[in-house]
Amino acid sequence: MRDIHISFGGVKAVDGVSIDLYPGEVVGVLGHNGAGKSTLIKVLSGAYKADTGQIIVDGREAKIENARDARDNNIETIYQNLALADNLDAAQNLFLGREIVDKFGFLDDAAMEHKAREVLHRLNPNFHKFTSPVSALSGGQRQSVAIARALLFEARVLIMDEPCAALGVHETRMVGELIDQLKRDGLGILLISHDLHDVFDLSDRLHVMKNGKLVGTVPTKDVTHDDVLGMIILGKMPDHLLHLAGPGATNAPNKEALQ
Amino acid sequence: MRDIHISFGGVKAVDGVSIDLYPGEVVGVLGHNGAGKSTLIKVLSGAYKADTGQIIVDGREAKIENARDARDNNIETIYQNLALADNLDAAQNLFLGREIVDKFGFLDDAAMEHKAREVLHRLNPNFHKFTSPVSALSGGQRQSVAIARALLFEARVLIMDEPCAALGVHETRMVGELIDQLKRDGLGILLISHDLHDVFDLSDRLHVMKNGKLVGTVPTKDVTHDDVLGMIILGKMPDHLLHLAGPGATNAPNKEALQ
Amino acid sequence: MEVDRRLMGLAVVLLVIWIGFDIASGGRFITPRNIFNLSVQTASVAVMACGMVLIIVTRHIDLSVGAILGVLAMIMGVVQSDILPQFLEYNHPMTWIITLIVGLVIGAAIGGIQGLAVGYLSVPAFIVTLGGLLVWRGAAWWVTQGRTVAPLDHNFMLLGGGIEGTIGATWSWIVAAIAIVAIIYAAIMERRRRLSFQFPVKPIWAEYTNTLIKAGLVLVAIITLNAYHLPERAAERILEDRGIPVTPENLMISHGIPIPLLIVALVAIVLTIVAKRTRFGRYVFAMGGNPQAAELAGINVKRMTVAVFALMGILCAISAAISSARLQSAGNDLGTLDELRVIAAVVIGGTSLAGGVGTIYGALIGALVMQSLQSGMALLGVDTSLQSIVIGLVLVLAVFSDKYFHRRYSDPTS
Amino acid sequence: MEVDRRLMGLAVVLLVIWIGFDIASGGRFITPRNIFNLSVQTASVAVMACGMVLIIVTRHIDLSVGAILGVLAMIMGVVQSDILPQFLEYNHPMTWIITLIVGLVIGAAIGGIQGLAVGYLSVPAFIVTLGGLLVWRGAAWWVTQGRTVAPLDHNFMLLGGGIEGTIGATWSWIVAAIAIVAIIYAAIMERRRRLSFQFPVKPIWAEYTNTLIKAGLVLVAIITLNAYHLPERAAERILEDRGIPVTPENLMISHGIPIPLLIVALVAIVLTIVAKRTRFGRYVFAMGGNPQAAELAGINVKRMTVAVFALMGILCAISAAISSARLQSAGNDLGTLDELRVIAAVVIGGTSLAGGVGTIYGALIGALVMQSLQSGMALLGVDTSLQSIVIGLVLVLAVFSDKYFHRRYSDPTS
Amino acid sequence: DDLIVGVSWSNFQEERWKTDEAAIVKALEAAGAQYISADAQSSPSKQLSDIESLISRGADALIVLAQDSSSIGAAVTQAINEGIPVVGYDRLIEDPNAYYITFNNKEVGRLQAEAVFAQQPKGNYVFIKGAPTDPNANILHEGQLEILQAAIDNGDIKVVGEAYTDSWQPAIAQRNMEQFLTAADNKVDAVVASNDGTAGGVVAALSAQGMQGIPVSGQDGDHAALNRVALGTQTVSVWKDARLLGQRAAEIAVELAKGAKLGDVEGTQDWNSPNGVTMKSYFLDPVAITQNKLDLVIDAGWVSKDVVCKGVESGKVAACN
Ligand SMILES: Nc1ncnc2c1ncn2[C@@H]1O[C@H](COP(=O)(O)OP(=O)(O)OP(=O)(O)O)[C@@H](O)[C@H]1O
Ligand SMILES: Nc1ncnc2c1ncn2[C@@H]1O[C@H](COP(=O)(O)OP(=O)(O)OP(=O)(O)O)[C@@H](O)[C@H]1O
Ligand SMILES: O[C@@H]1[C@@H](O)[C@H](O)OC[C@H]1O
Ligand SMILES: [Mg+2]
Ligand SMILES: [Mg+2]
Repeated sequence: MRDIHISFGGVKAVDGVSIDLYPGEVVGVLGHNGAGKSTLIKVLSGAYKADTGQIIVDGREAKIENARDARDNNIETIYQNLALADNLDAAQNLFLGREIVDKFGFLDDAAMEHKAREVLHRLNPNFHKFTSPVSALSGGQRQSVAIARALLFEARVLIMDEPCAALGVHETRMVGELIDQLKRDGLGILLISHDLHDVFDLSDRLHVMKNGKLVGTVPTKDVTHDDVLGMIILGKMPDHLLHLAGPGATNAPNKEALQ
Repeated sequence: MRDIHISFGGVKAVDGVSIDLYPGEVVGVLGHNGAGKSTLIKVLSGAYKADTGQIIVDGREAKIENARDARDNNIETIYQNLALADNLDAAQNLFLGREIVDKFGFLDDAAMEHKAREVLHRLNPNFHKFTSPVSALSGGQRQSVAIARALLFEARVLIMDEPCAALGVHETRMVGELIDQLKRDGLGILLISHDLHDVFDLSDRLHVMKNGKLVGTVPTKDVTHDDVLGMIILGKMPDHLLHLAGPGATNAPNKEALQ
Repeated sequence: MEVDRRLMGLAVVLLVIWIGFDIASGGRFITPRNIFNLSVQTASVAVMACGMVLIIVTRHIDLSVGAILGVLAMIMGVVQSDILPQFLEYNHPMTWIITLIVGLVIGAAIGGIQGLAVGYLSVPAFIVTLGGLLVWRGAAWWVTQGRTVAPLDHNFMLLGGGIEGTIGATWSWIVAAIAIVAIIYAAIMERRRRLSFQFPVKPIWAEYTNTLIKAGLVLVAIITLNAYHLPERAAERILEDRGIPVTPENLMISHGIPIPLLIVALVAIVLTIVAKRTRFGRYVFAMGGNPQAAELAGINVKRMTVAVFALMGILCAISAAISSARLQSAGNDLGTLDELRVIAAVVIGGTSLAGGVGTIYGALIGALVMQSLQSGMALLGVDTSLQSIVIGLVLVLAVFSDKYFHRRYSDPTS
Repeated sequence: MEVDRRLMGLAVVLLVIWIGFDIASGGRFITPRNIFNLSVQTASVAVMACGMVLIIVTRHIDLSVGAILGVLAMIMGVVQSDILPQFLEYNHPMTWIITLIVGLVIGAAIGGIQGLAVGYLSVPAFIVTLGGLLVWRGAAWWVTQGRTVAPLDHNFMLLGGGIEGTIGATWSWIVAAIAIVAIIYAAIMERRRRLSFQFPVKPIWAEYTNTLIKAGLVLVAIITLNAYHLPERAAERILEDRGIPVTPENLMISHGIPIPLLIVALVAIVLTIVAKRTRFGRYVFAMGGNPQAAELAGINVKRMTVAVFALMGILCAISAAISSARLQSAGNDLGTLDELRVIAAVVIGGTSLAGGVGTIYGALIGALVMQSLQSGMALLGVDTSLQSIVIGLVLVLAVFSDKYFHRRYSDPTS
Repeated sequence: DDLIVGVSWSNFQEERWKTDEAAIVKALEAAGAQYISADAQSSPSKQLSDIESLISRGADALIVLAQDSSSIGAAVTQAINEGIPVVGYDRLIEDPNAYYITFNNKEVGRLQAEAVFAQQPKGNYVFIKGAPTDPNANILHEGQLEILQAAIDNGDIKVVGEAYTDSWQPAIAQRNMEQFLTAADNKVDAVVASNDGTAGGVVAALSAQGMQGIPVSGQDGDHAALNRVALGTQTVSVWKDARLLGQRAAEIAVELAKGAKLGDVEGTQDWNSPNGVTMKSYFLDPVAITQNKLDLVIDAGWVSKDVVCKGVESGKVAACN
């Protein structure tokens, strides 16, 4: 993504951010609340249209104007607020938009339920409510469904916006394992999270944002928790890391406040 | 709370749980996703009515049938899904149901905005969007508003259902400090969280639930992360802790699965 | 299962109403004749109700169906009475077909235009169809400057289910046989499928009872309709026309299934399959549950919206044919207030105005409940204004009791 | 500020309509006489629209307002024409007061009952008020078995703004003066308050312009209404009654503010204050934004719902008085289709059917837009059915352009 | 300056009003006056606004077809205040300042009943009356009873159903008729319907029971109704040549607009309304059109022969040969 700008009625939510993601890599996106993380990835997933900026997939500029375009580019997203159809059950949500049909073109619900049980079991062995509408699930159960949904299809890019926020300790661990495996399968993963432990465990590189701008990009192995905390809070690269900085980075404190 | 039962169309979401909370104490509630934590506290906050069981406040049985009753008992809640009126701005949400009025009984919006700025600043210094509807806020910003709302009023019992799930690192830290301070002010706080670090830092005692039942109650200082993890996942007290167990505890693995 | 129980409740309500009216009217309500009439009177609203289920499930509403019915009836009236007779002879067998096709196409177009405004311009359906109500009602007047079109084509009028607009005894039996075979076949297939994945299935006796009840209902219905004979004068005339001697036995000509009822059945079956077994139907429900989620799942919500409204327009055309054929003329105020009847039927049938939940067969029963009340009270000679009071109250009560007996454990915090 | 801009757009639309019609009608539209008529014709719908804003903001809808208006008009008609004359002499000064009180009380009761069903029985407002539409329209017929009640009490008829139903030139000036003082006072107080908390304020010139525009509008309105004189014959009759010599000067009697317009202004001001400056209003908006959150914040959502619907009922009573007084009779079909007009006015005025957003003054302008279109086309002699087509289209267009020009940056994932 | 005559129509639901309108327009043209009009779409409130706008548009005289006779007063007062004369058209407006021109409605009722009675002097009768808000409905019914009351009293005729038809709507008439048929087990021998629209609804209900052919009355000479008369499914349509009524009303309006007093109009008679108001009135005479008199309407150019005879077997009806 190159030089993405997007503003809401005067407020610059994302202001000239560029990030890269390569196959088989997990990139963490960090930043304070309201930094613009979700807004940024919504541009990539087709939920928002950027005011300016480009998205380049495999060296070619991709036009992503809606969720269908993103999907055509094999980009799959887990949204912070999950985006489930509350009246449908877990299996129906999992396959929404990509239902299994029989030879006459009719839905094959049994096959879908079967597959859903398989996938969800890998994520959350405690999960049994396959036939209740997802509105009857707990916060974490809903999140499991959203994650399973994204895993089910072979995407090349997976965007995860705080996927573990509502998950229990054990469930979080299982998701961590999954991410590792997907990475080995060659997916590129964009992971937004506030949990430094998780992010350090899982990601290869880190992007830090503040007030809509990119503070800097650093390889995870070269930095400490405190370095990153400094970047999030102060909005500048620590001096001893300046040599790692990507092109958009600066160590001048970010002055423009939002609004 | 004594022996609370509540089931949804046959599913026992909370099944005979009793917990205590004393002034000046922070009690953590832990458990896997769908364990029944949110359902349990919603009984206390008046959002659900328990099928059976009692709530005792100051030694007297309290009848809590709706949010107003809870408030009359000085119980204040931060819900997992925040429960904000999306079309109102931060200040209006903060004071909802307890507006400041002038001597003629008219709303004093200026005074409310003034107070709101004060409170939110303590929680999240980056927050400036006082006059946009909260629907235009980021996930974490909304959570800050929900927390501020609960803090604003002098409750004696504060229930927090995953208050930091969407918060940034720095913001989470500030909430931690606030909880400490409130505890010193003599509030009783019920804290649901999946973040063991936070819970261990903040709480005095821990309740662990599994599949709607209470696994056990332990003083935080006497247990390790691994002890608690074991309780969450296996649903039984570690043998060496059995002497700490409350009356509802058992180390027999919890057999009934939900559904 | 949930839905079945709810449906049972509704069926019980219907039964109570029928028995009540039967007693009050001294046995005049549950007679082959009245059941026949009831089915014909319900048909037009029932057809539209099937489409309205989908509209409401997608969280929309269509207040314009009555007006669309009106304008389509006028157009079809003019086509068959004023335009086609210039090319085809009077009562030519192609007349009704061409007329119907014109109606269906224009109906789809009208619905589609409204769908475009809802889907692509994001104007709330309430507003679009409120505007539509005014526009199409006005347009209905324009077609003939308010003149009522009559008489209609003879074949076309059969769609209204008059004396000749039925399929007779023999064909009725054939239809019944096909329906029963289909019911049994579907039950077997469904069970096999679930077993093949080792999912839990209902006990076998439950399957038997279930299937038996459904097949039994079909049988009872056909027997009833076949038990209703043509009025003597009409039978005489038909026998004379056909040159058959007029004897008491020959005079006993069964009505059988009225054509409008057949149409309703077809529409309901097709739409039930669409709703439950096709992607289209699944997307309709997903849009109702969470339109944003549906869009993010790659569903083209806008195009779906157009399709759903166009479908509604097509159904309005069918209803327009039924009701103008029944009235044997097309007046520009045909369908007035039908939007309210249709919506009421759908909601009584358990469809939630909040979207995401609803069934076609529920709507059918809802329509039948409404019409039974109306016909029953008319039979008892209840004053029209009192009738409307009773219907208003029953509407509220029906929805209330449905809510009350089937409340979900809804989370007050979300 | 946001709302102000939106409102400006609407005001511009209104202006364009007025000027357009004025040109097309050869200067017959923007005349004191037509403005006067317009204000009287709009009054009944405008009063109900003020209440409907609150209903829709709470995510409900009221389809029964027209029918409630009908039944209340009939009841008030019977009270003043059939019942009270048994006790009071004809045209007794208490007659209209008692009549009005009866209407208001019954209106509140009817609205309250519907609110109970919505709030406490959780039946969707759409259904409750659809039922209500049938019930109250039926009830309206029952009051006199369909007979139209006439003539009405003389004082009561003044509420309709006929020849004598105005406050005359002098009082009109007094009202204008009060209004202008209030406008200036409010502006000063608001500014002081914000400054005292060191919040940002508008530049002083903006405050001046703003206040000047508002005061100017009041002035222009009063001047226009005072420029409309009674028809000669009526003036003659009045002069003769009062024993004043009939000279050309004396014959120039100004209408001034018609009483219905005064009522609308009062209702709108009171409700604006309620909506913006009281807890009640704040809770109404909170319920619209998120009813569950409102309930959890300790707001008694059920009771609020009853109150909002009862208020709507009271406003229906006021509208019923205005429209029956204007028609000088009470017929059982009074108010037919008013629900649509009222809802259309409210939505054109920028209130969102999704709840949580809306303004009273927007609804007033919306009502004026609708009525201007109707009166304007009538003035041009446009065919009625074409009129309804145009109004339908404008309704959709108005909402569309409002959406289009003021789209919020809404999050497609939530 | 041209005279302007404004006409306020209650609606155009009955086919006849279009004919009335054409006649008025033609007569006004002949008199060099301009025609403006408004359609109240069955709403009394709209009719009031309509009349206000007709006045605004500069009408010098008004012709008013009232939707609701009790609600029309406000509008008429406004016009009279402005010095604009009002002609109550076809339906009574009980205001002595207004002129009243109509067909003799009692006579219409009598003709309807006579035709039905002639075919079916005994048996079960149903009365489908007009709109309750239209004074004509009751006047017609009075006329009908004048003919039938004796037979009702001596038991030859039994009334098995009687209902008003809101707004004269055919669909409502059909529903009422269906209900009477079911309640009487089809034992109905004759129907006195008050106009052709309602008769259409009645015939539809009858033919659903194969009972078309029993005597049914109507009025207005609607084309579809005349066709029914030819087909034998309707017995009589009382024909009120709307062209005459329209023409006369237009002439009177122009005369009044030029300043004539109500009483000056030629042919005016004083008539006492049901509520005892003395009205300046003008009455025209209706003609009963039965199958053997269809040539009257055809010859008068009211309707063409192929419209009347659509679907009629050749040789059965004289007028169609
Ligand atoms: N729909 C919207 N309308 C207006 N402003 C918005 C909207 N969505 C987000 N914003 C603003 O844009 C900025 C960035 O929001 P975003 O949701 O991207 O933050 P984030 O980094 O994801 O925060 P969090 O960690 O809290 O999820 C915030 O200031 C927010 O208030
Ligand atoms: N409204 C409801 N209807 C039916 N079942 C429900 C409802 N709400 C919760 N449940 C079920 O009750 C159980 C407990 O849910 P609860 O929300 O209390 O879990 P939790 O411990 O808060 O989980 P999490 O950590 O995911 O928030 C779950 O199995 C859930 O599916
Ligand atoms: O001619 C009839 C007229 O007299 C009556 O008033 O309204 C209905 C018409 O059919
Ligand atoms: Mg975010
Ligand atoms: Mg929870």
